[in-house]
Amino acid sequence: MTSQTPRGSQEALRDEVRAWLHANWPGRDREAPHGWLAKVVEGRWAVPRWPAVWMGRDLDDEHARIVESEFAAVGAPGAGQDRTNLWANTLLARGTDALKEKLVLPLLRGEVGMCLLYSEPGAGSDLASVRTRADRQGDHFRVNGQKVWTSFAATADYGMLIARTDWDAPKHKGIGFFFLPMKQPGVQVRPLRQITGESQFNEVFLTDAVCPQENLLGEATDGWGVLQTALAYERSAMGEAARGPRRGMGQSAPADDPLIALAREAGAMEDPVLRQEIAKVVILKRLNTLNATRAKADMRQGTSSSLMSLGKLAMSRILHEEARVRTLILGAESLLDGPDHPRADDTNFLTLNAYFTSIGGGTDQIQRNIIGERVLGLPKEPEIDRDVPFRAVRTS
Amino acid sequence: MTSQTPRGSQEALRDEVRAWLHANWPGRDREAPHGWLAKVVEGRWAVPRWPAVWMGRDLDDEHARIVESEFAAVGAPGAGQDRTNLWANTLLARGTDALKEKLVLPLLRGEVGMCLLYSEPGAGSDLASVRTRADRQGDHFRVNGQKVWTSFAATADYGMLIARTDWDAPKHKGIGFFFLPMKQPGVQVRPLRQITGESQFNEVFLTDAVCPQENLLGEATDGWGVLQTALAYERSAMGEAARGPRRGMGQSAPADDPLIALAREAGAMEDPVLRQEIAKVVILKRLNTLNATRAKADMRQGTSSSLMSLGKLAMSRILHEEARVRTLILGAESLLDGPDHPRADDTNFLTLNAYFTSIGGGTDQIQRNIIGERVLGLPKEPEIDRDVPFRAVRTS
Amino acid sequence: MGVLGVAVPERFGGIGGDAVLIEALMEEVGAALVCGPFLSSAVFAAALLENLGDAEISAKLLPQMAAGSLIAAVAVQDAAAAGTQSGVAPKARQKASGWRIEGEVAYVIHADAAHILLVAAETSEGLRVFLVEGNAHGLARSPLSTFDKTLRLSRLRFDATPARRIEARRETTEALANALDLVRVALAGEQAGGARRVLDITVDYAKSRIQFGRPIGSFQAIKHMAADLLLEVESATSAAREAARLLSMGSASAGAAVSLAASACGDAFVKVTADAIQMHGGIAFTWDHDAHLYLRRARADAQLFGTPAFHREQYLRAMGA
Amino acid sequence: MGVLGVAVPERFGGIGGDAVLIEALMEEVGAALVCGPFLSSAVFAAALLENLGDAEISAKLLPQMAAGSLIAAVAVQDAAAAGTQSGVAPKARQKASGWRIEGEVAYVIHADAAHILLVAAETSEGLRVFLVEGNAHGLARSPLSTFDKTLRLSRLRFDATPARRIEARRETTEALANALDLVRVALAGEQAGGARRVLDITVDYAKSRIQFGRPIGSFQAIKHMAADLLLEVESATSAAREAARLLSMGSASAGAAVSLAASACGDAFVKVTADAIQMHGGIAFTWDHDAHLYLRRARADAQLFGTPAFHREQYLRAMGA
Repeated sequence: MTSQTPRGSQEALRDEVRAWLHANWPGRDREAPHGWLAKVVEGRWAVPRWPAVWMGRDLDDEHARIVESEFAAVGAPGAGQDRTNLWANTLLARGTDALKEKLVLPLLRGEVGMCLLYSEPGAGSDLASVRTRADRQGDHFRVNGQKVWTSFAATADYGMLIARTDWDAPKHKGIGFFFLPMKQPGVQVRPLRQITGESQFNEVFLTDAVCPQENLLGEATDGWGVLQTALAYERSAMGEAARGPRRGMGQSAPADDPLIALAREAGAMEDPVLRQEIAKVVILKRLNTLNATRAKADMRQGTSSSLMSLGKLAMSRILHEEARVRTLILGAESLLDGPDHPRADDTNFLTLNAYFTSIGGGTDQIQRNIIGERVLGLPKEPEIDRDVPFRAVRTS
Repeated sequence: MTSQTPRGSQEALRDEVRAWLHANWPGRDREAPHGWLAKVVEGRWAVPRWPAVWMGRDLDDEHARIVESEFAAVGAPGAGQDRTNLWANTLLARGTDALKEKLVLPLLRGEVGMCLLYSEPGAGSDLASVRTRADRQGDHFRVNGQKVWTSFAATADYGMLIARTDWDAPKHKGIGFFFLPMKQPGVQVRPLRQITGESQFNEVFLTDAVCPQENLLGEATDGWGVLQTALAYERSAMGEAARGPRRGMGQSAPADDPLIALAREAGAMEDPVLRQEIAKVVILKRLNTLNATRAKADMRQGTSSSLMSLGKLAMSRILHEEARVRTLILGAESLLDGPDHPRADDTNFLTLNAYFTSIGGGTDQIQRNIIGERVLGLPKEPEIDRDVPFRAVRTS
Repeated sequence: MGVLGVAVPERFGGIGGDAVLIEALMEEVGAALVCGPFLSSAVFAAALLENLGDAEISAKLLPQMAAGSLIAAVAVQDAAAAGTQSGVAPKARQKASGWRIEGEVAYVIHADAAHILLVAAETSEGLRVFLVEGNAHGLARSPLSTFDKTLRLSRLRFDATPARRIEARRETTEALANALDLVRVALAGEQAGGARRVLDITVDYAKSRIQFGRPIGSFQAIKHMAADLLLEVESATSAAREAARLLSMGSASAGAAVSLAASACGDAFVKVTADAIQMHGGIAFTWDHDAHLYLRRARADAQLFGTPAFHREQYLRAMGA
Repeated sequence: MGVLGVAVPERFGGIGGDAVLIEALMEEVGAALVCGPFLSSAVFAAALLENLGDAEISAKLLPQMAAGSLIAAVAVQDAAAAGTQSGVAPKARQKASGWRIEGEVAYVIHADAAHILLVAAETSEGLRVFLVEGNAHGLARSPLSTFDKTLRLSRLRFDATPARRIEARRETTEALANALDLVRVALAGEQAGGARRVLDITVDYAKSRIQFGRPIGSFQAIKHMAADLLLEVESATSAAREAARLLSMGSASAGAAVSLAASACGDAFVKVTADAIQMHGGIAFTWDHDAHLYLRRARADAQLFGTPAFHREQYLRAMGA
C-alpha cells in the first residue's frame, strides 16, 4: 500500500472493499461460507491497521473503519480484527518471533482455540497475587497451580496464562505471561457449576504442565505489563456487550422492550406503582444505549471517553434492577422455575446471572475504584503489599 | 448509706424517694421550682451511683434506676446525672482534685455553662488531627487555634477542649484535654450560619487563651484517652435522641404520624405510588423505635447492644427519606418556603437539616466504619499516619 | 421431633408454644436453612386446627402431628400467594355419602408430603374447612417446579373428592386469619434468622479473605455494606419479635405488627442474601457455595403469604391510613 | 448579551440557535448557577412567540428581547407545575375597548422582573395567548417566597386586565407544547451542566481534603460515591443532548426523548447535589459554602415543568406503553 490523499483514498478504499465483498461474500446477512476467515485474511481485510508483513494494509483508524463498516453493512464477519482479536493483538504486540510466526495468522483465521488463565481461587479482584508458579527449567517453564473462571478451557489449544516466576520480587514484578499449550497431560479441566445451574466456566488444574520458552510474552518478570496490554485489548473488544437473560433481552427499541412486553402480558401496565418501576428500568437501559453512542462518537473523534468504563457498572445495575422489577411484576409466579414456567425461569435466571456482570471481570466495587482513580483522578488507597517481596505478602 | 439486702432495700429505697418527692416536688408534671437541682443534689438523688463524698449513695445500677424511675414518674428532673451529665462524669473520672472541688457540684446544680471544643476546620472525621496548640507556660497553658461546630459557646463558662501539646509524638499521643475558661479575652466566638439559615453553632477563635494547669484532665499527652471517656458518656447520654424538623415530627404513634397527616391533607393517600413510599418511611421509623426498645432491654440485662450504634445511621436514613417523600407529596408546592408556606418550609428545612444527623457527630461513613469495626469486628484499614510524629503527618 | 408439637396444645401432647416461642424457633430454622414441612404442617395446619377447635378431629390429629407421625398441609386459595393471585375457592357439596369437593388450589406448600389436607371450600353457608385424606379418591397433586428447591409447591385438583367437614367454634375466616397471622410471624422469624446467619457467614468471609494484602472486610466498600446489612438484620429481628410478642398477648395492634414484620423481614432477607453474594465475589457465584441457596429461600419467603408491598399496604390500612 | 437572542430567529436580530445550541448554553448556565430570567424569557417566551408566529408582534418584541432590553414572562396555568397542580386558566373576553383578562395563574417564573407577559387564557374559541403589559391596569403580581433564592416565582391576578391577542399560525396548544419541549430540553441541559460542575467541585475537594493522613477521595466510601455520581452525570448529559438533537431535527421521537431527559436529568441533579453535601461533610453544612445553593436549584429544577415521576409516566405513554 502506498500513501494516498485522504479524501480520494477513502472513496477508493470503499470501492475496493465493496468490489471484493461483491465478488466473495454470498450476500447480505447470509452465513459465512467455509474458509471465510482465511479468505478475509488473504484479502488483507482482517487487520487493515497492521503492517503488510502481517497481512495488513497500514491503514489509519479512519480508513480501517471504512473497511469494517462495509463488512458490517453486508453482515460479513472477520474484518477489523486489529481492534477486536484479543489473542492476535496481544501476541503481535508482545510475542516472540517464533510464536508470532506460528500463531498470528492461524488466530486471525480462527483456527486456534484460546482461553484465559488469569483468576485463581485466591486471586480474584487482586489478580497480581496469583500463586500459580512457572519455574524455568532449561528451554521451558514448568507450571503448577490452579486457575478458575476459564471459559472454553476444554476445547482451547492455548491459554493466556499469568504465573509467578519470582517469589522474592514485589507482587507485580515477579509474574510471567505465557501462551500455555492446553492439550497436554499436565492440564486438567473441570467444569464449574454456576449458581444459575449452567457450566460456562471451568477450573483448570496445572500439574507440571510444560510451556516452551518461546511461548513467554515479554520478559519473564514483566507479565503484569503484558497483562495490562491484553486487558486493554479485551476492554476495547468487549465494548458495550453484556450478557442478558436466557431469552429476550437484546438491544431492542424501548417501544418493544421485553420488560414492557412481560408487564403487558402480566397485566402490570395497569398498576401505577409498577409503571414507575418499569419506566425507571426502561429509562436506565435507554440511558446506557445513549452513553454507548456518545462513547463511540468520542472515540471516533479520538478523545478518550470516560463513558466506556461506566458501561459495565451501568449494565450491572440494569440487570439487577430488571430482575427485581420482573419479580415485582410476576409476584408469586416467581416462586416457580423450569421450562414449564418460562417467565419465572427467565426472571430467576436473570436474578442470579446479573452477578455474572456485577462480579465477573472485576466486581462493581473494583469497577468503582477504577472509575474513581483512572477517570476522576482520585488518589489510590495505600497499597500495603506493593513493595514487599511476594513471599512476605499476606494471602488468603 | 449502709448495705442492705437486695429485695427489702429496693422497696425501702422506693419508699424513701417517694416520700422525699412528696415532700419536695410540686406535683406531677409541674415545672421545676427555682433551686430545684440544688435541692436534688442536697437530697443525694442527683448521682446515686456516686460515692457519698460527692453527694452520692454508692448504689448499684438496679437501685439507681429506681431513683430515676420515681423521678420520671412525677416528671421531676435532675436524678441520674451519674448517667447523663457528660461534664460532671468526665470531670469526676479524670479531673484534678482542685477542679473537682471547684466544679463538680456546681455542674450537678446546673450552675455552670459548658460547651465542646473538639472539631476544627481541618479535623472533622479525623479528630485526632487537631492543630489547636496548648503550650505549657509555668502554671498554665497558652492556647491558640480555631474550633468549630460549638454549641452554646457564647454563654458557656468552660469548654471541654482537646489541643495538641506534643508535636513530635504520633497524632493520638500528643493531645491534652482541658476545661478551658471561656470568659476571657483570648476566646472569641463567632456564630456559624448553617445551610438551614439557623445559627446553632459557632466558630471559636483561641488567641493566647489561658488555661490553668489544674484544668488539665489526665496527663498532658493523654487527652485522647480522656476524650474517649467523654465520648462514651456522651453516647450513653444521647441515647435515642435525634433532631427532627422544625415542626411536628416527634415520637408519635404510627396512626398519627405527621407524614401521614401531611399526605392526608395533601390528598396523597389516594395515590398508590405515594402510599408505598409513605409506608416505607413510616415503617422505617417504627423499626427504629422497636430497635431502640430492644437496645434498652439489652442494656437492662447488662448485655451490650449492637443496636445502640445503629440508631444514628438509621435516623439519618429516616430523615433523608422522609424529606424525599414529603417532597414527592408536595410536588410543586415544595418550590415555596417561609412562614406563609409552612408545609413547604418544613419539608425544605428537613431536607437540609437531615445532614445535621448524617454529617454531624460523625458522618454516616464514619458511623459505618464504627459499626463494621466495633460491632462486627471487621479489621481496620491501614492507618498510615498512626505512628508518625504529628509534625510529619499530611494535613489539609 | 418435639418441635413439631410447638404449636400443638399440651393437652394434645404438644409443647403449647406461643408466637414468641415459634418465632424464636423459626429464627433457627431460617439460620440453618432447614428443609421440610415445618411451617406448613407444624405451624399452619396445627394452628388452623387449634383455631377451628373441632374437639374430635383435634383429639385425633394433633397428637399424631405433635409426635411427627402425621404431616398435614393447608390448601387455601390465595393464602400462600396473597395479593398477587386470585383464584376461585373449591366448592363443597353435601351428598348422601358425605361431603364432596370440586375445584383446584395452586401454590399449596408441601402438599406432596402431606398425609392429610385441610382444604378451605365454599359451601352454601360460606367458607368451611374440610379434612381430606392424602389418598382420597379424586385428589390429584401436581408438583410445581420451584426456584427454591427446598420449597415444595403443588397444584391440587379435587374431583368429587370425599371430605369431612371440620366443625368450627368461630367463623372460618377468623380462624384462618388467626392461623395466617401466626404463619406470617413464623415466616418473619425465619427471614430474620436467615438474614442474620447469612450476614454472619459473610462477615466471617470478609475477615478471612485476603486481597491486596489485607482482609477484604477492611475495605470500606465491604465494611459499609456489612454495616448497612446489620441494620437490616437487627430491624428485621425487632419487627419479627415484636409481632410475636403482640400476637402472643392477643393485642389489638398485633395485626399491624404482623404486616410490619412481614414487609420488613421479607425485604431484609432478600437484600441481605443478595448483597451477601456480591460481597463474597466469585466464590458465591458457584453452585457449591451456600449463598445462592439462601437467596433462593429469601426470594421464596418474600412471596409466601403476601409480598412486602402487599403488607406495606396492609400496614397502612391497619393504621387507618 | 447576545445569548439572550439564542432562541430568536436571525431575521429578528437573534442568533437563531436550535435546541442543540440552547442545550449546550444551558449546561453552562447550570454549571455557573446563573441567576436571572434566561429560561423564562430568552427561551420560553421567545420560543412561544416564535411558535405562535404573529408577524407584527414578533417583529416588535423579539428584537428587543434579543437585545436584552425587554424581558418577558409566560403565564400558563399548570405549565411550570405540570402534573402536580391543576388550576383554572384565566378567561379572556372581548369588549368594545379590546380584550380583558380575568383570573389568576400561580407559579409564574420571573414574572416580577418582566416588562411584558404572555398569558394563556380561555376564550370562547378555546385557549389563546395574550400580550399583557407589565404596567397594565388590573394586573397584580404577588411574589412567592422560594426555597431556591435564585428562582423568582409569582402569583398573578388579572382583574379586567387589558390585553392584546396574539395571532397564531397554528393551534395554541401545539405552539405551547413546542415551546415547552424546548424549555424542558433547556432545563435538562441546566441540570446536566449543574450536576457535572457539582461533581467536579466535589472531586476536587476530595482530592485536597486530608483526613487520617490522606485525601478523603482515597477512601472507598467517597471514591465509590463519586464513581456512581459520574454515571449519573454522564447519563444526564447523554439524555439532554439526545433530546436536543432529536428536537432540533424535528424527529417524531423527540417527545419521548424530552420526557426521558426531563426525568433522568431531574433525578440526577438532585442526587448529585444531595450526595455532594454528604461527601463534603461539615463544610458544606455552612451557609457560606455553595453546595446548598446547587441543591436548592436542583430541587427547584426537579419540580419545574413536570417532576421526574410525571415525565416517567409521559415517557411510557410516548412509547405507547
